Amino acid sequence: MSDAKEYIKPELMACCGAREISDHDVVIVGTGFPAMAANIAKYTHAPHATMVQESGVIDARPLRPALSVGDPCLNPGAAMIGGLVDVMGMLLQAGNINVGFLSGSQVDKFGNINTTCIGPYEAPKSRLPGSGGANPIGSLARKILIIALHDRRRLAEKVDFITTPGYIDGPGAREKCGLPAGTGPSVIITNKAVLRFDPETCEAYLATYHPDCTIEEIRANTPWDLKVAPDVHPTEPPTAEELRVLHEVLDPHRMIRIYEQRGYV
Amino acid sequence: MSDAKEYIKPELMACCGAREISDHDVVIVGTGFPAMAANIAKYTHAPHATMVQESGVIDARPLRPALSVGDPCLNPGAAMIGGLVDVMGMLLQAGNINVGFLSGSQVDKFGNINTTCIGPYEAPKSRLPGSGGANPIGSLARKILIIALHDRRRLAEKVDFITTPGYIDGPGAREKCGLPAGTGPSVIITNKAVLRFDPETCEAYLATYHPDCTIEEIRANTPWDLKVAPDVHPTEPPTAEELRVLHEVLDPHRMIRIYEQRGYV
Amino acid sequence: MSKVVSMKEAISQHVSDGAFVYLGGYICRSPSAAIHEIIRQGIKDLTVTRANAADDFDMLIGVGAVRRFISTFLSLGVYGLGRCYRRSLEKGIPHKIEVEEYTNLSLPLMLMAGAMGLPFLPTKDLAGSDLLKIRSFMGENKYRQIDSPFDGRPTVLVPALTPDVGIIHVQQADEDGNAQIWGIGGDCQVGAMASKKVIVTCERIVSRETIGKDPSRTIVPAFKVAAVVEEPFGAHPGYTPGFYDVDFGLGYLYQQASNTVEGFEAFVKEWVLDLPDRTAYIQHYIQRFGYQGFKKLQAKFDYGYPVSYAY
Amino acid sequence: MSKVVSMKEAISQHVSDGAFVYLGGYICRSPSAAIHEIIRQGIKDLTVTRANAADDFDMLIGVGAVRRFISTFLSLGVYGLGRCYRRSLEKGIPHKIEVEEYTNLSLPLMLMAGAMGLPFLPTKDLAGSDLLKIRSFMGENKYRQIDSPFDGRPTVLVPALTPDVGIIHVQQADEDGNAQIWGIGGDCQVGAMASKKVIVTCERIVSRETIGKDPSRTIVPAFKVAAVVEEPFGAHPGYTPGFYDVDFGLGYLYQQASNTVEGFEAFVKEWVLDLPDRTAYIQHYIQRFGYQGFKKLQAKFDYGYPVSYAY
Repeated sequence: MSDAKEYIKPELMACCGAREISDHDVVIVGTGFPAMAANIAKYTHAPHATMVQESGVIDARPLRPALSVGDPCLNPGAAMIGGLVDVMGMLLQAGNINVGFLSGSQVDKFGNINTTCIGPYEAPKSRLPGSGGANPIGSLARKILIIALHDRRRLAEKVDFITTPGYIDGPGAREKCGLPAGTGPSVIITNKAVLRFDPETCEAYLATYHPDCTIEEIRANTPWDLKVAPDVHPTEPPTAEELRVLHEVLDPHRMIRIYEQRGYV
Repeated sequence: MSDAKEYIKPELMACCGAREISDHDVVIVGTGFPAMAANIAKYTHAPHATMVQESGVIDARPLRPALSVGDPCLNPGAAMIGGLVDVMGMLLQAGNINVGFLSGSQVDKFGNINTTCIGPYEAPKSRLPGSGGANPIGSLARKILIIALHDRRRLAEKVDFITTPGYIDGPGAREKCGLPAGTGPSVIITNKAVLRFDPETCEAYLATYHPDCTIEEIRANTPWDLKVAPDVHPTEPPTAEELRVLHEVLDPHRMIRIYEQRGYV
Repeated sequence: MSKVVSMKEAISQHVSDGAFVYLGGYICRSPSAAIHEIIRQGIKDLTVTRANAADDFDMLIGVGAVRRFISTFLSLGVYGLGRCYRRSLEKGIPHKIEVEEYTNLSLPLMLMAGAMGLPFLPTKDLAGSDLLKIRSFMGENKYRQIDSPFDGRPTVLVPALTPDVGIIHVQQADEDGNAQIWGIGGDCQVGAMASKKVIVTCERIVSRETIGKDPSRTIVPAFKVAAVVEEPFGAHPGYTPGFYDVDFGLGYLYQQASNTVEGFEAFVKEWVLDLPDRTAYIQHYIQRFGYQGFKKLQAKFDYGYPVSYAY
Repeated sequence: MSKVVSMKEAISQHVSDGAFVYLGGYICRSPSAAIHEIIRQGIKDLTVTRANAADDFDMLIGVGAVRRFISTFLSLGVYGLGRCYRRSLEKGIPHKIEVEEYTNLSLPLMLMAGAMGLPFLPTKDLAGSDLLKIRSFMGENKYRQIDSPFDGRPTVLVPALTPDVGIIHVQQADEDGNAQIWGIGGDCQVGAMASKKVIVTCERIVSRETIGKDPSRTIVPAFKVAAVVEEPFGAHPGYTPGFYDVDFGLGYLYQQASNTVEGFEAFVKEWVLDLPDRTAYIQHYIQRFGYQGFKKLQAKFDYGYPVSYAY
C-alpha cells in the first residue's frame, strides 16, 4: 500500500469531481475520469448514487475498467440494459440525470464546449468526433461537471464551435432558446484549479487553486480575464478515505497515471 | 367429421374475411371472427400471413382459442412480444399492417364506426367501451374489414359518434384531415351480404348476397338507399378446403356457433 | 437500499386523495392487489389512466374512488360492457366521472412522451373522428392541431402525461426496485417511466445478482421506484406469464354481481373490504373454490433457455 | 419461409449504389462482416447513419464508399480520432463526404420516429448550439423550430429517418428473420424498424421454437427482414455479449495502419479485399495471431436462469 498522503493531480481532480456528487444522484458517466470520480463518490459519501452509460446500461458492475461506454464488461451484472433512447430519452431527457461529466478540445468562459472542429467548420484545421452524447448531456443533466486541461489553447474566450451549450453568450441565453430551467455547467475542474460560474454574469471564475498552483500562474494560463472569488482558497487535498478507496479499491495499479502522460500535471 | 358442405352463417362470414387476406399480409386481429378469418387464410391461400395482437404479440401460436387480445395463451411460442407502442406504433402507425378487422355497435354507409355511445355523448342512452385500438386500426391499416350484424339498428345512415373514421362524410375527407393515402374501409361483411365501397361516392353498396338472402330483404334491412352492384351475385359458399380447415383444424368443437346465439343467422 | 414494504404501507405512503395514478397491465399483470388496497383505504378523487382498462378500473369507478379518467376503452372483455362504468356515465351512480378519451395508439404515445421527457408527440390517428370534437378536463390541451412544418400536412399533437405515481405488477424485482417482466407489455414500461415515482408489486423478490444475470429484462430502474411489495398472485383475477392463468370464473362472478349496485357492493365487501390483505384474499379464494380451483390456475412447467452476457 | 443466404448474396441483393443504409451496433454487435462485404463489392455513394460511429464507419469512408453521413460522432474510442474521417473532411481524401450532424439523443429519436411512423419528434437538445447553425444535404429539413402550441416554448423538431435498408448483427435469429438480442442495445431496434427492409446477420440461427421460448427478446419481426446471414464472429473486432470480447489488439492495428493512406490501404487489402468471406477472415486471424489469440476472445461461461411464459 502506498503512502496515504501521496497523490497525483488526476487523483485530486477525480476527488474534486466526486465531491460534486450527492447521495442518490443518478450520474451519467463515460470512462476514465468521470467513472473514477463517480466511483470515489459511491465508495465514500454517495453509496446510493447510480451510474449510467449512454449506450443503455444502468448500474453496471464491471469487473475490469470500462474502456468505452459500450464496453463488454458493462453487460454482465448491470441492473438494466436498454438502448440509447432509453438512457438518453427516458433518463436524461426526462430529467432523471442529476450529474453529467463533459470534456472537450475547447472550453470557453461561459462553459460552452467544442468537440466538433478547430478552425472553420467547412474547412477544419482539425476535425473532432462531433457531439455524441455531449450536447444532450450538457443540455439536459441537472448539473454539469467539465474536466479540462488548463492552458490557453484548451480554455478559450470563445470556442470555435459550440457543440454543447454552456451559458452560450451569458445570462438568460439558455432559457431563451428553450433549454430546461435549472440546468447548465456547474464547475470546470482543471489540472490547476476549480472554476465555478458567477450566477450574475455566467462567467467562470476561480474558486479554488490546487495546492501546488498560484493564482497568478492560473490567471496567466487562462485566456480571459479570470475573476477570482473573494474567498478563494486552496483546493482541499484528497482525504485519507478518498485516497484509501482510490489506492486500495478502485485503482490499485494506479492506471490513472496515464492522465499525467496526457499533461494532467 | 361433419358433412363437408354443411356450414353456418358465421363460418361463411369468416371465409369472406379470409378471402380478403393475401399471402405475406400482416394482419392485426382481435379474437373470435377476425382470428378465425385470419387463421382460415393462413391454413389455405396465405400461409405466410403474420397475425399480430395490439397488446404487443406478433405471430402467436395459441394452444387454445384466445378470449382477448391479451390472453395468456398468446405468450408462449410467439415470435415477438413487445407492448402497445411496439404494435400500434412500430407496426400499425409505421404502415406495416396490411389488414385490420373492426366491428361496432353502429356502422354507417361511409364505413364510420361507433363504439363510444348510443345517444348524445354528454348524456348517453348507452355508454360503449370507447375506441381502444379501433380508431388507430381504422385510421392506419391499409385495408379495413368491417364485421356487422345486418339490421336497421346496427347499420346506420350516420353513426351517433364517429369513434373510428371510415370515409367520414365522403370523397376526399380522409385525405383532407391528414389520414394516410390508400387507407380506408374495404368491405363490410354482414350476416346477410358483403358490401363494398364505391370509389366515386365512398358509399357502401351491395356486392354479394349470402346464399339464403335476397336483395330485397337486404335493402329492407339497410337504413340507407343501398345501391346494388351491376354484377351482384351470391356470395361464394365456403370451399371444401375452407370447411375442412374450419372443421378439422381450427374449430373442431364448432365454438363459432356462439355467434349464431348473438344473431349472426 | 431496501424499499420493501407491505401493500398497506406502499399505498398509504404514496397514493393520496386527488393523485394522478397510472395503473399498469393489460389483463396481463394488472396490479389488482394494489387496487384492492386503494379501495380499502378509501382513497378518493383519483385521476386514473391506462390503455384498455378492464374490471379493475370498473371496480375503482364503482366504489367512487375515481374523479377523472384519461381513457381509451373500458370493458369486461368476454363479459361485455363495464357495468359500473356505464352506471357512472349513464346514471351518475355513484357519481359521474369525467372522461378524457383517446385511443390505444395516442394514449400510449402520450405516456411515452412523458417517459421520454418530450413535451408532445404527433399521432397519426384521431384525425377525422369525433374524438377530436369532445374535450373534457384537459380542455384545449387535450390535443393541438398544426400544419407540419416539414410537409404542411395537418398533424395532431398530443401532450405528454406525467402521473404522480405509477403502479405496476411485475414478475420479479429486487429489494431496491429494479423490475423485470416478460410477455405482453401493454403500456407498462412507458406508463411507469412517465410517472414521477413508481410502486412495484411483484410475484417474487429476487437478489440484485439475479437481476444482473439478465438485465435486458428490466423495465424500470431502481431509482424511479418508491416502494416494492412482494405480492404473489397480485394480478389475480388477471394473470402473470410463467406464474398463473387468467381466472375467467371470478371474472364471470364480477360481471354477474356488478349488474346491480347491490350485487357490486356485496362483491366488493366479500372480495376487498372484508379481507385485510392479499394473503387473506387467497385464503378466501381457496375456501370458496377449493384448493383444486386455486391449483388449476398455476402455470404449467415450460421453461426456456438461459443466455449469457459474458465476454 | 427461409431467408437464409450468404453474406455475398444478402449485400448484392439488398444494398445498391446510392442506398441509404442504417448500420447497427455500439461497439456491441457492429455488423462488421457485412461492412467488409459492402467494401468487397465496391458499393458506392452510400448515405450511412448510426449514433456513435466507430472504426467500421471510418473504414467505409476511407475506401470511398460513403457520399453522405447522418452523424453524431465518429472516433476510434481509446485510439482517438477516426483517421479516414479526418482525412476526408480536412483534406478531401479520397473525397470529402457530406455530413449532417446531430447528437446521441436527437438521432436515435429520428430513427425512433421513423420506426414508429411519426413524421417528426420534438427534441430538447440541440437548442443553443452551433449544430443548429450548420445545415448540409437535408437543408431546411434538418430541423424545424416552432413555438410549442401547448406552452409557447421554443421547440426543435427533428424529422423521421427511413433508411432503405438496415443491417444489424444479433445474437440469434430464426430462418425467417425473427431477431433476438440481449445486452447493450444502442439504436439497433429503432434503426432496424425505421428501415424499409432489414438484413439480419447473426451469431447463430435457431429454430422458430427456440425464438418462441423467449419472445420478449425479439427486436425485429420476420416480416421486416429481407435476408438472414449466419455469420459467427460477425461483429469482430467489436463484440457480441455471450459470444466474444472486443478485440483491442486489432483496433490498435487499425489505428496504426490508418495513420497513413498507404497503411490504411494495406490493412483493407489484408483484412477485407484479399479474403472472400468471414470464414477466411477468421482463418487469417488465427494464422496471424494464433489459435490462442482467437480463443482468448471467446466469452467465459456465465449463464443466467431460464424463465417461463406458461399459464
